Amino acid sequence: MSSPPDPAILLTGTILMASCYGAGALTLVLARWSGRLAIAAGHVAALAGAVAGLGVSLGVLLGDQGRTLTLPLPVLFPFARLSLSMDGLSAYFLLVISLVAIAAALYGPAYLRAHSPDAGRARQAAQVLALNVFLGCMSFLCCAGDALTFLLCWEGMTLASYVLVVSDDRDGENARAGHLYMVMAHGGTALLFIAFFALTERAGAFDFAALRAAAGGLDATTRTALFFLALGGFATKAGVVPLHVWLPRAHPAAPSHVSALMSGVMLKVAIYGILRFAFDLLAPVTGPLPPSWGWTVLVLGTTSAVVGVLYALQQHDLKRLLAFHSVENVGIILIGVGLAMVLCRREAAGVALATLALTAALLHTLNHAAFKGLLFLGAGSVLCRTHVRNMEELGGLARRMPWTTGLFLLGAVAISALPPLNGFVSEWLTFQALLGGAGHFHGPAGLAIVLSAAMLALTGGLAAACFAKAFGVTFFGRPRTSHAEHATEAPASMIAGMVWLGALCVVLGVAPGYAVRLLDAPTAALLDGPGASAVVSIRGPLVLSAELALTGTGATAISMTVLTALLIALAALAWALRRGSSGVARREAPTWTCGMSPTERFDYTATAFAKPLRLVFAALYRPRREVTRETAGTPYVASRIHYYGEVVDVAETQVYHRVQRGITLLSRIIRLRSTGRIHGYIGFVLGALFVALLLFGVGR
Amino acid sequence: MMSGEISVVIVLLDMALLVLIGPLVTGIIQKIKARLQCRQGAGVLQPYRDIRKLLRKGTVQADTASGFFRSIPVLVLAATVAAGALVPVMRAAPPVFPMGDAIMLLGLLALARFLTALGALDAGGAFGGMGASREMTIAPLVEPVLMMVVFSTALAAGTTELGALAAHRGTSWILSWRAADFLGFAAMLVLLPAETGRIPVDNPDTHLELTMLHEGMLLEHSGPGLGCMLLASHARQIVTLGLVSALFFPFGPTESAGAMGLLLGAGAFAVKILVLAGFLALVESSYAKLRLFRVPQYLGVGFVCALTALALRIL
Amino acid sequence: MRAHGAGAEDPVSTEMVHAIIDDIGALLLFTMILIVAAGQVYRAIYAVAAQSLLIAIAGGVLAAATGNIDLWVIAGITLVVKAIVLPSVLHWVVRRMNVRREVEPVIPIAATLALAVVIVVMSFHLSASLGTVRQAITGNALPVGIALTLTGVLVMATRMTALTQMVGLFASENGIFFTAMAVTQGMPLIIEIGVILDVILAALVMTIMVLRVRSTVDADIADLDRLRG
Amino acid sequence: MAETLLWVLPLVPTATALLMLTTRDRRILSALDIGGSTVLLALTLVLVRGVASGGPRTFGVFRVDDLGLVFLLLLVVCTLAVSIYTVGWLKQAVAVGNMKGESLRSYFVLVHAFVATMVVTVLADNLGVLWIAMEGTTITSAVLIGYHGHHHGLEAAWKYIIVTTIGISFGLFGTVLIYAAAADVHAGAGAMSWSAIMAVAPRLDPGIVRIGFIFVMVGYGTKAGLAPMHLWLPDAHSQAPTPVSALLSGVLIKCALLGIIRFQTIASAACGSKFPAEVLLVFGLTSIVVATPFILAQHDLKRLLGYHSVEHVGIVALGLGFGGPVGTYGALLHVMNHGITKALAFFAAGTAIARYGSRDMRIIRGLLAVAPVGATLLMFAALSLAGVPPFSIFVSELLVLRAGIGQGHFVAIAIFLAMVVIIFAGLLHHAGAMAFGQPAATAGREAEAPSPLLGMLLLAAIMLLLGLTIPASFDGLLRRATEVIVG
Repeated sequence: MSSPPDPAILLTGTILMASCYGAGALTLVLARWSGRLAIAAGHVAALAGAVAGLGVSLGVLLGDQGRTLTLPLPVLFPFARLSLSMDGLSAYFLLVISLVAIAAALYGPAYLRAHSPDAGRARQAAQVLALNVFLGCMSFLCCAGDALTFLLCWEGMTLASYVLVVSDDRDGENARAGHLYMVMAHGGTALLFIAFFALTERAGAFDFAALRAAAGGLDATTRTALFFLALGGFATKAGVVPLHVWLPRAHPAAPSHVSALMSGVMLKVAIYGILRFAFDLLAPVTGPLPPSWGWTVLVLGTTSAVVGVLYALQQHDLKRLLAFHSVENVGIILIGVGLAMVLCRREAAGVALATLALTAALLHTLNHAAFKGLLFLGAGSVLCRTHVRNMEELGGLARRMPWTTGLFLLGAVAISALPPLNGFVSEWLTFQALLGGAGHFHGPAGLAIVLSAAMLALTGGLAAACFAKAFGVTFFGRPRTSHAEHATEAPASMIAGMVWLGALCVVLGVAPGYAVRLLDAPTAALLDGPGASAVVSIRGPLVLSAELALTGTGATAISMTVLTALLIALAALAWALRRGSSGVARREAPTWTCGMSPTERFDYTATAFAKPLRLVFAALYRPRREVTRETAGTPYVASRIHYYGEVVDVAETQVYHRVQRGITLLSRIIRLRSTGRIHGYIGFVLGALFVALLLFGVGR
Repeated sequence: MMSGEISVVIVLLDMALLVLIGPLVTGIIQKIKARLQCRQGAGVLQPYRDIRKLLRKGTVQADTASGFFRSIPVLVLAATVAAGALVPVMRAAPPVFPMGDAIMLLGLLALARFLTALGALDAGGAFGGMGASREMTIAPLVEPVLMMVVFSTALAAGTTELGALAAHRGTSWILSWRAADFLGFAAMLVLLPAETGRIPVDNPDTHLELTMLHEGMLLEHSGPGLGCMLLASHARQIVTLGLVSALFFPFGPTESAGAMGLLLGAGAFAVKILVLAGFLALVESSYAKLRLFRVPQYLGVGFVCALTALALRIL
Repeated sequence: MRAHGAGAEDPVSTEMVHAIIDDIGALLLFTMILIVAAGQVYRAIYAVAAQSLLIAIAGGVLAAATGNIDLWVIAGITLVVKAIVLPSVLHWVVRRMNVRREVEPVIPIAATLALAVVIVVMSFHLSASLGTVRQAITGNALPVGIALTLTGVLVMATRMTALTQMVGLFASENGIFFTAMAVTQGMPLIIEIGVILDVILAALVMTIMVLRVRSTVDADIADLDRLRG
Repeated sequence: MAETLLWVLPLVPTATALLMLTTRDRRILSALDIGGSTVLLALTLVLVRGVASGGPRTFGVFRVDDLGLVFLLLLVVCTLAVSIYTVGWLKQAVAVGNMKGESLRSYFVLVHAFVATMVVTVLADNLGVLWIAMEGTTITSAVLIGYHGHHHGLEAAWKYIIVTTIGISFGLFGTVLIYAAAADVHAGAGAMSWSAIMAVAPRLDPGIVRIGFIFVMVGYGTKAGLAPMHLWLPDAHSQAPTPVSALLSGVLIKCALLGIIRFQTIASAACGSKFPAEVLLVFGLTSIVVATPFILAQHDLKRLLGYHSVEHVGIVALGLGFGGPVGTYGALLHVMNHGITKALAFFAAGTAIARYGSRDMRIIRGLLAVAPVGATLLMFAALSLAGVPPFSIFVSELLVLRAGIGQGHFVAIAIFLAMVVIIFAGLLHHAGAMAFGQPAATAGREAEAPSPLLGMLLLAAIMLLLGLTIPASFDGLLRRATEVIVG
């Protein structure tokens, strides 16, 4: 649509982005004089960087497709040539990152001031530094043109987010969360190292072009092995079940705008890695991808979606709940990705379907970034005004923080995949893709796909239930504690950050066609097909249509725009109706509680709200529940009853804790058994020599 | 690409029709129930009278409720009615301009339910919370099965747009039914009481905390607000019935034919709805309400039927 | 030094040298067994002295055989330092700090002997497995050297007191010396001297430390095992 | 010029030591200390330029090539950092009473004697001289380890001297065997000079060289702290005065490695590069695996660092074992990186320990609150030891990894990575626990002294620099050094 912008401009944009983030990182020196100044300057720089990134990515995406923008970096390591190269896919993820980064940068300073006014300078400096490094690394990771740049940015991203997690609040909890996060991330990275270096050593070079060429010569098993190594690495970062345990601990621990970045963006970087590996680096030269890849991803995705939302339902910590929803949404994205993998490069019908699936996944990536960012920011403003994360202690905030409430509601509707917001759009596309896939594969495969569609429906319903709980208990009813009682609306700059993302949710929901247009470049590049809009919005940007290419009674088409218009019109009508035909005045009265005078104790708690589902899914939750009753004399009169219940992550308790305990115990034993006597020392030396002589010395 | 295209006017006409006859269906069901219980029962127009009365009344709002409370009935009604716009009533063809499909329809109904639950929580108090909790427990279990039923037909038609679905099935449906269709229909029948909030899943006639789901959420609404909510629940009921008829026995012109064809379609629709209403009344007066935690097993029956339908369709 | 292969004017023929070296090697192994078996610290010390003496003799023989002047010097130094000075130092230390005269084994002496036998067998098997060595190192010097070195260390590993450990150390260094001398070309003189000086220095430091620990905490330094894990 | 430097270089620390005998004043001693180290560094840099232009130089038993220079650079840099650090450390130690004011002179003298012996080991061409110098380092450092005089120190020193002397005597035996093999084909005194042997290496008797190399590997490996001969190392490195620990862990074990490398080149020339590679691989992996549990379950900060030395020496051996240009380059780079990082780690640990008066990591808590800079540096060192970018060790580990995968040693790689991750978990746990949280009441609140910080910042700067880039000149040095080994 627009004239392709001059590469030079894009290069300058990239350099601008780099320098902005760099400058932002350097603003930590300002903390020498004033921490607040450093914070402000750092976030301004981050904002500038994000805007630059937005410009660059739009430039690439709207420019002529298929062009790859490359930029050699200064030679840092003699053994590798670092370079940036940006194609549609990189640009799209850069876009996602930048969009959320803008909100975070707007939101950050006021939040940090309000949430931790007593922060020392060192800490503020660390936060500014880490934030900019974090953003910079993520941005450049998506634009990396070679393995080393990718890995360096990857590690930088991890380290920076770790610093942000532990920096927020130095009680043991954050340190532990950060530790778990860092360790699992490290394990994942180790897998990535193998996957990458197996390629680089064949290629003899680091840049992706060479890796592609090297991968061409791989035999099937090696190729698949490498893919699964990479998948393991990225899945750890993306929080795919069962590698998710770090996520619900680390994300809530960070400052809220960083949580928004981690949940909304950092996970997507892992998705980017999967896509890059599966469709670009490791993809066979000809023929479809090995089926094992796609099916694995599809299954993982479905599992994550369901498990994530099920655990989210039982959380009472607002930010942890959101974190578990990230697990769910990554799962939904992976469903699309896996489907695209399964379908891609099959016969003609396959291409369209694969494009549909990939479009759904990528669109959901963007959508999730928007609404999850929004929700975390909302939770952040609640947190910084009440300093409470447990929703049982909140309530009644709707009257005290109307803006936050409204925006959070927007996010809640979006994440529950309800029309007319963006969450519904991408899930609709996923459904269509799944249906198409089911029709394409007859037999068990098709049935499996439909089942994952059903699971997706279940996920949507549970998400709605979960957010009815989270939103209702937090913002509605009576305030349950004085924290909530005395809450006030968040400062304007924070609201601004939320409004930005909220607007994004609405636009992406009402006119998704324009976002689909942005997907042309990446989808066309990855699937060498017609590109997204050729498949999904043939009939103009206002209509989404999905050609299931089966018996061909025609495509399913919906128009979010028309529907929204209809909704608004009907709402207007209904409003007129509601005003009533008579002018009888409205009066207020206490809520009906069977005649007793209502207190906040009457309001339904989150625990109570989630209880029916807890019982329905008890088999999976294995909920722990202890009820102790103190009776006054006679057992028939209970003076007070203590109830304690919790739902613990099965994967965490059953797997991780055991492994960890095992290793620790083993090493303790070994250490205690080890001798301190010099004779033992000498004996070992002698033994080593003896064995070595026998092993290597004896002539053969 | 579209087999037949219906102008937007007719779509809106459909919608209006649904909203208008929604209460009537409820009235009919009540009447049949009364008869089955050997009672005289209220007239079939009683629901209209109720709504008119409510619209005249003033409102009593809970003092704890926030500003959102007042807008909730409006939004719920709007969402439900909009869902109505997606159901082909006197047509069996997609509209000229695409609006939404079955998934969108379910989405809109879910939106309405979501907002209702929020409204219930807004006022605070135990009834609302309990109702919302139960409603939001049942809904996630119903939706996937409903979705599967839709899929089982959509897979045959290659589209989820209800008009196109209907067009694909054609008006000679009863002859072309396969095993999958029967099973799907069976699943649908199991789901109907749940989706329309009737026994054995819910009891529409009481707020008694032991039995109610949906009614508890309406407790704090009053006057015109309550009126909107009631209208919305009537609409929801008929929309669901409409969905069934569109999925399994569509009837009506596939071309944008003249008034004659449309009237024929409308008549057919009325008949179908009456049958289904009778079925609902029958079930409601011959079963007792299930315990909340028995409901999942009850829905399980539907799930199995739907799954088998899908399997038969695909394998 | 001489070039490879001694000239015709050698007083003793190569075969004879081989024979003698092998015999001395056997004797060395015998002394080694004595050291391992010694129940008294003094006996161990005397055995080391005897061992050093034998090595000095071996040096003399080889010197006579190859006419290598350096070897004479080395033999002399070995005689003085290792056969006389160091043993007497040890002797003095033992008397100085009146420790119990009995050797306190970590594992039973019989077991140590068994291990020693294993080591000897292993070293002969080893050197047999690489045939061509014989010309580079005279006779059985290599296996004997390996055996002595390892057995010396074995003694260090299986004896409680610091003194017996030092004895073992000297024994194992004797092994090295023996092999070094038997290298047909002979070692460069400076190196040998440096080596010996180092040995002396090490012995000195060790002795000092032993005495220091004696004086500070009344324990044998080799018994300390507070640092572990 | 360069030739003269060859014999001047060892003399510099010797002369410094002799000069020190003339005074007892702490300030003058420190001044001499820093002066001597600076001169050493300066001369080394001159030598580096000379060799870069004119290739390897030989002078009698001394010879300098790029391989030696890598280690020499590490040695002099660490020495300078140690001298700077010592100033403030000593002040504190004397104040507390860890060091007796009157015995300072002997301490300084010994340190420089120690440095002198290490210089000789690096520059020695004659394998005999190499051995003598190696034993010299043992003796001097043994005295330094026992310097505090309490019986823990003596115990450590005793274990150190006995075990390493045994090791070294094995080394001597190996040297003798190699010499015997060489003398067979080469005749003459040259048969002990490494360069001369390399000239004829392919013709050496493989059997005897093999035995010789194994003896050297175990012998010098003991000194280098390779498992299972490493047991003395945690004792010694934890008991020595902090600056000495830094020298031991940072430099000395690397000198032993240099010895091994010299023999490895001979062995791979004589019996094919596969054989020494195998041996190195096995010992390297063993070290990494053995170190892991002790790192996880450790409470003593300095012992922890000691075990990390075992692990990282193992990694160097692994790199050499993987071999090839990449692996060797990585190993050499790792030698440099680990030396710098480990010295830094010991410095930071030393200051923390002095602040809390305990080496128990369960007592050192909330360091960030009381000593932000020191805590940050400790964190940096820990992260670098754990192989996190942008710190130097990441780069070298990455190269070792590449080499391993390139050579197809996937099992070794799997073990290596698993251990690295586990160790990372343990280390991060320890470091995080020390840095964060509320400081104990026992923690000293005094401000951080400048001189230790200066010494640490110097090392931290190098660590960060080498993590972000490898300067062309240094890269050239490493490449030439790699050629010396790989050929």
